[in-house]
Amino acid sequence: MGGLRTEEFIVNMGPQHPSTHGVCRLMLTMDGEKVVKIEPFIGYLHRAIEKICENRTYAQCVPIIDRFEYVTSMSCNQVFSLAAEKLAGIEVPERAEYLRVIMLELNRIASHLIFYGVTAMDLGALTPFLYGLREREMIIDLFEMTCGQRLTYNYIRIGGVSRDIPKEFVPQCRKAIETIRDKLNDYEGLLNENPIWLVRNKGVGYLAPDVAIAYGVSGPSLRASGVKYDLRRDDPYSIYDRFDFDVAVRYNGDCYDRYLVRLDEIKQSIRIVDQALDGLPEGPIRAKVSPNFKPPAGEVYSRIENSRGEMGAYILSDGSKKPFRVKLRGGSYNQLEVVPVIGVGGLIADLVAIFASLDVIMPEVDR
Amino acid sequence: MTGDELKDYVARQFEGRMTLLDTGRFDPMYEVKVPDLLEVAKALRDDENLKFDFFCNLGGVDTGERFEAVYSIASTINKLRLDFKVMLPRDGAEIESVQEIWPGANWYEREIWELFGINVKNHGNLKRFLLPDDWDQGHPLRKDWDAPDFIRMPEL
Amino acid sequence: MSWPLAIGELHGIFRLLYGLLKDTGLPQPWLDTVTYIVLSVVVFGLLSVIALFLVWWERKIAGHIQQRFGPMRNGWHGWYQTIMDGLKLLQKEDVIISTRDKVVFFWAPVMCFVAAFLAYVVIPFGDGLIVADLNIGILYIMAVTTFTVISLLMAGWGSNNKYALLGGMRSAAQVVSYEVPMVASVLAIVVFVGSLSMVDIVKSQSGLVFNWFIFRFPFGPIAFITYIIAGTAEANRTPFDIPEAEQELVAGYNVEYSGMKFAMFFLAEFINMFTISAVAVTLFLGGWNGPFLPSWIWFVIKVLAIVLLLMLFRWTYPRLRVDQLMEFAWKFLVPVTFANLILAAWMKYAGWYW
Amino acid sequence: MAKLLKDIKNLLLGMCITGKHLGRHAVTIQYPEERWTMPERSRGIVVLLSDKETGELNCTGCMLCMRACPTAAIQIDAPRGEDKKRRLKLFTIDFGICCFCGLCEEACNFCAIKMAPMYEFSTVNKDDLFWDMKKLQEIGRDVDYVDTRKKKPAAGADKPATPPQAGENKNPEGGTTGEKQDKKEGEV
Repeated sequence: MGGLRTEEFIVNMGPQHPSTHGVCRLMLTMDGEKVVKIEPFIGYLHRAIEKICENRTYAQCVPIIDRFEYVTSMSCNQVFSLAAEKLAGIEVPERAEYLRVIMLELNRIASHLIFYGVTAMDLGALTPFLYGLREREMIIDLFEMTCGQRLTYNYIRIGGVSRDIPKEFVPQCRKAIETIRDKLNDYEGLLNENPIWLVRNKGVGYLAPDVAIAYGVSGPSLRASGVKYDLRRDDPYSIYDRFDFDVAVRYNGDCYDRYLVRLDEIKQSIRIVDQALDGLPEGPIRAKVSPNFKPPAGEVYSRIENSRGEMGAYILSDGSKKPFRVKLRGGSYNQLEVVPVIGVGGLIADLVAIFASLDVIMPEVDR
Repeated sequence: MTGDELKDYVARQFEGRMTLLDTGRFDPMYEVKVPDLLEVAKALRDDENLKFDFFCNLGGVDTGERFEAVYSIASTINKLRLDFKVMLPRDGAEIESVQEIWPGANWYEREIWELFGINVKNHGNLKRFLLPDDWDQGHPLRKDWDAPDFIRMPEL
Repeated sequence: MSWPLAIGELHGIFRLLYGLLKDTGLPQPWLDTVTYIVLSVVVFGLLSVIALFLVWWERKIAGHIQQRFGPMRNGWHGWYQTIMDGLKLLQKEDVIISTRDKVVFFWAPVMCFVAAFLAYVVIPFGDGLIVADLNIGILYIMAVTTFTVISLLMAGWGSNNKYALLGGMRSAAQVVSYEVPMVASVLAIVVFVGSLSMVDIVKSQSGLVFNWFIFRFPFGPIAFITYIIAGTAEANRTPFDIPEAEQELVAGYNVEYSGMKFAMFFLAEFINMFTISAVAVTLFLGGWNGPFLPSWIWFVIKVLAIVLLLMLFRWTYPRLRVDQLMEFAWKFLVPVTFANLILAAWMKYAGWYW
Repeated sequence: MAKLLKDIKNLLLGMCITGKHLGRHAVTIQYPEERWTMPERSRGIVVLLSDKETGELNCTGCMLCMRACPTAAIQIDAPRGEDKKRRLKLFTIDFGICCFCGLCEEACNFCAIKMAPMYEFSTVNKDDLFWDMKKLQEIGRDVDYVDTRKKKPAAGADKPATPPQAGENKNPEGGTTGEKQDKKEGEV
C-alpha cells in the first residue's frame, strides 16, 4: 500500500489579496497548508516612471518620482535631488539640509508607524493599525502645514526645499515627537511581549546575513540579520554625519527582529529630529536653480537610506534639460525577491508574516 | 579606503580590464568589456580589499547607437561603492548573467531583458515581468520605441 | 421523557401564553404544538434582535477602542445601522458561482443559521424563562453547537474555491479539537452539580456570589478560563479565527457567499458568540441569580459582560497560526482541563467544598 | 510556570491598553458635518486669482505655468493681439491628470494661479474634471492671497506680454525664465 495519495495544489495569492500590500501576485504551490514553492508576479502597478522621466525636465521629474514610493515620498524627492545636485554641482544651503533631514526622519517615523500597524493587521490584530495611523497623522499634519500635501510632498527640490517651515512648525514638531515617544510604550505593550505575537514571529522567516547581502536586501531588514550597514552612517549623504544616533541592529534575522529593529529606528529618528531642530540655522532655503537648468553631461548614482532599505537613483545626463535616462532602485524590490527564498517550507500564515515583516510596498517594486 | 585610493587600487588591480570613463566625474565609472564581465565581477567580489558583496543596481541605457548595462555595486564590509558599465552593440546585445556572483541581480536582469531586449545568458527565468503577459509591442525603454497609444509630453 | 414535559414547568410570560391558549379550548396535542411554535418564533425574534444588537455593539466597541466613532449615521449613535446593513444585503445580488456544488452551497448558510439557534432551547434566560428544561441540557448544547462545523465544511466544499476549502478544513480541525477541552471544562461543573439540566446548574449556584462556580476555588476559575478560551475558538473569533483569517485566506469559508447568504453566516457567528457567553454565564457566573433586579436582567448583564470580554480579545490580540492553535488545544488545554476534571471529581468525592 | 505567568501578565497588559482606550474620545471627526481646517499652504484645487480691485484675472497669458506643469494638465491659449499684447483666450485645467505638485503656482510671477486649500471637487463624470477659465475664476474669487506683484500699473502689465525673445512661440531658454524664478526664490 502506498498510503494516501496527496496532491499539491496552486493558490493564487493576489493580485487582490488583503495582505499583499498593494497588488502583488504570489503563485503558491501548496501541500496542504505548507508552502512548497513561491513565484511572485509583479507589474500590476507599473507606471513607467522611468520612461515618463525621460521626457520631463529635471524639476518636473521630482513630483513624478514622488509616486515611486509614496509612503516615504520625501526620500524619493531626496534621492533624485541628490543625484541631480551631484550632476550639476549645486551647493545646498545649510538650512535646507537641516530641513531635509528633519523631513526625511519624520517621514521615516511615519513609514515605520505604518509598518507597525500593517504588520499587526496582517497577523490579525486590528487595533495597532489605527494607533499607528493616529500618530502618523500628526506627522502628516506637519508636512501639510509645510508643503501643502499629505502624501506626495514634492518638498525637497533640486537645490534645496520648496518652502520654509511656518513658525508654528517647531513647537508642533516637538510636541509630535514627544507624543510618539510616549505612545511607543503603548505599542510595545500591545505587541512586543504578547505571547501570541511572539509565537507568530519568533524564529519565523529566518534570513541569514549572507543570504540577505547576496540578494541585496537592505535597510532595517538587513540590520535585523545582524549586518550593521546603514547608509546614513556608512556612506553619509546630506549632513547625517553631524548627528549622534545609533544604528539599530538585531541579530536573529527573524520576523520578530525585523519588527523590533523598526521600532528601534523610530527612537533613533526621534533623536535625530531632536538634534536637527536644535541646530536649525537661519539662512536661505534654496540654491539658485533655474527650473530648466541643464546639468553637464555625465552619469551619477546616488543612494540614500530609506525606511525600506537602499533607495537609489541613477541619472544619465546628455547635457540637455531633460535626463537621458533615470533608473530607480527601491529596497522593496530586493526584499520581494528574497520572499521565495525564505518563505518556502513555512505555512501560508508564515508567508503573510514574512511578507509583512519585510515591509514590501508594491509601487516601489513596480515603479 | 577613500575614493582616490579606490581609484588607484582598481587601476592597479584591474589594469586593462576596467577602464575609467570620463562620464564618471563624481563616482568613478569604469568600462568592462563584455567577455571579461563575469571574471571581473567575481574578482571584485572576492578581492580582499574590495569585497563588493552587495548588488545595488543594474540599469540599461539605450544611447541610440549602442546599449549599455550599468552596474552599481557596494561593499557592506569595506563601505565602498563602485559603478561599471558594459557597452553592447545594438544588434544582438547579450550579457552574461551575474547571478552566481550576486543572486540579487536576478530581477534586474529580467528587467533589462524585458525593457531593452538585452539578452541575458544563463539567466534561467526570462519571463514577462513588469509588462503584461501578452505584451507584443517591443521593448519600451528603447529610445526608438513607439506605440500607437503612447502619448508623449507635448513639447512646449 | 414525555412530550409536554416542559410545559408544566413554564413560568412567567410563557405560562401566561399557555393559559391564554388553554382558554381557546384546543385539544391537548394541538395546544402543545401551538405553544411551541409561538415560543420558537419568540426566541427566534429575540435572538435576531440580539444578533443585530451585538453586531452594532461590536462595531461601537471596536470603534472606541481604536479611538474612532464607529457607526454614527443611523439614529442615535447609529443604533439601527445593522438593520440598514441587513436591508442592503437583502437587496444585493446573490452572486452564485457556476462551479459550485449546488446542494451543498445552498444549504450551508441555512444549516449554519439553524445550528446557531438550536442551542437556545435549553438556555435559561431567567427564572422560568426557558423553552424546555431538558434533563440533558448541557449535553444537548454541546451536541448542537458542533453542527456549525458541518455547515462551515459544507460552505468550504460547496464553494469550489481553494481559499474556502482551506477555511473549511481549518474550521473542522479547530472546532473538533477545541470541543474536547470545552467538554472537559464543562464536565468539571457537571460532576459537581450532579445534573446536566441547565436549571439545576443555575439553582445550585443560588445564594451569595461565592456560590458561583467561578469562585469555587480551585477548579472553578480554571474551568472558566479554559471554557472561555475554547469557546472563543468554537465561535471562530480572534485570536482563533483561522477559518476566516482575512489576511491569509481572504475570508475563508464564506469567500464566495454574498448577499443574504453571507448575512446568515455573519449573524450566526454573533449568535454563536452569544451562546458561548450565555452558557458561560449559566455554568460559572450563577446564571440568572442576582439581587434586586429581575432575573432576566441579571442574565443579560452577565452575558454582555462576557461578550465584552470576547470583543476585547478580538480587538487586542493577533491571530494564532494553525499549527500553534492545535498545539495549544492538545498540549495545553486538554491536559489542564482533564486535570481540572479529576480535581473537581475528587473534591466532590471528599466533600471539600462549600 | 514562570513563563505561563509572564504570558498571562502580558496578555492582560494588552487588554489594559485597549481597555484604557475604550473610554477615550475619538480622534476622528464626522466628515461632512465637521471639517478639518486646512492649513493655508494646503495644495488643493488650482484656481485662477482675480485682481482685488478690478475683479479681472491676474493672468497675463505668459504660459510659464503651462511649461512648468509636469503632466501637461494646463492648456493656455493667449494669442498676441495687434499691440503685441497677449490676450488670454483659453485657460483649462484637466484635474483628471493634474498631480497637485504646485509647480504652476511657483512658476507664476503674477499671483495669477494658486493652489487653494479646497478639496471637494469629485464628480461622477470624468468630463466634469475639465475646468475652464470661467469656473476657475469663479472659485478663485473667494481665495485670499497676498498680492506680491509690483505695483506699476502699466509697466507691470506690459512686461510679461513682451518676453525677451522676439520670436512668437519660441521657448524662453532656461536662463531667462530662470532668472525671474530666482528673483522670486530670493525673496522668500
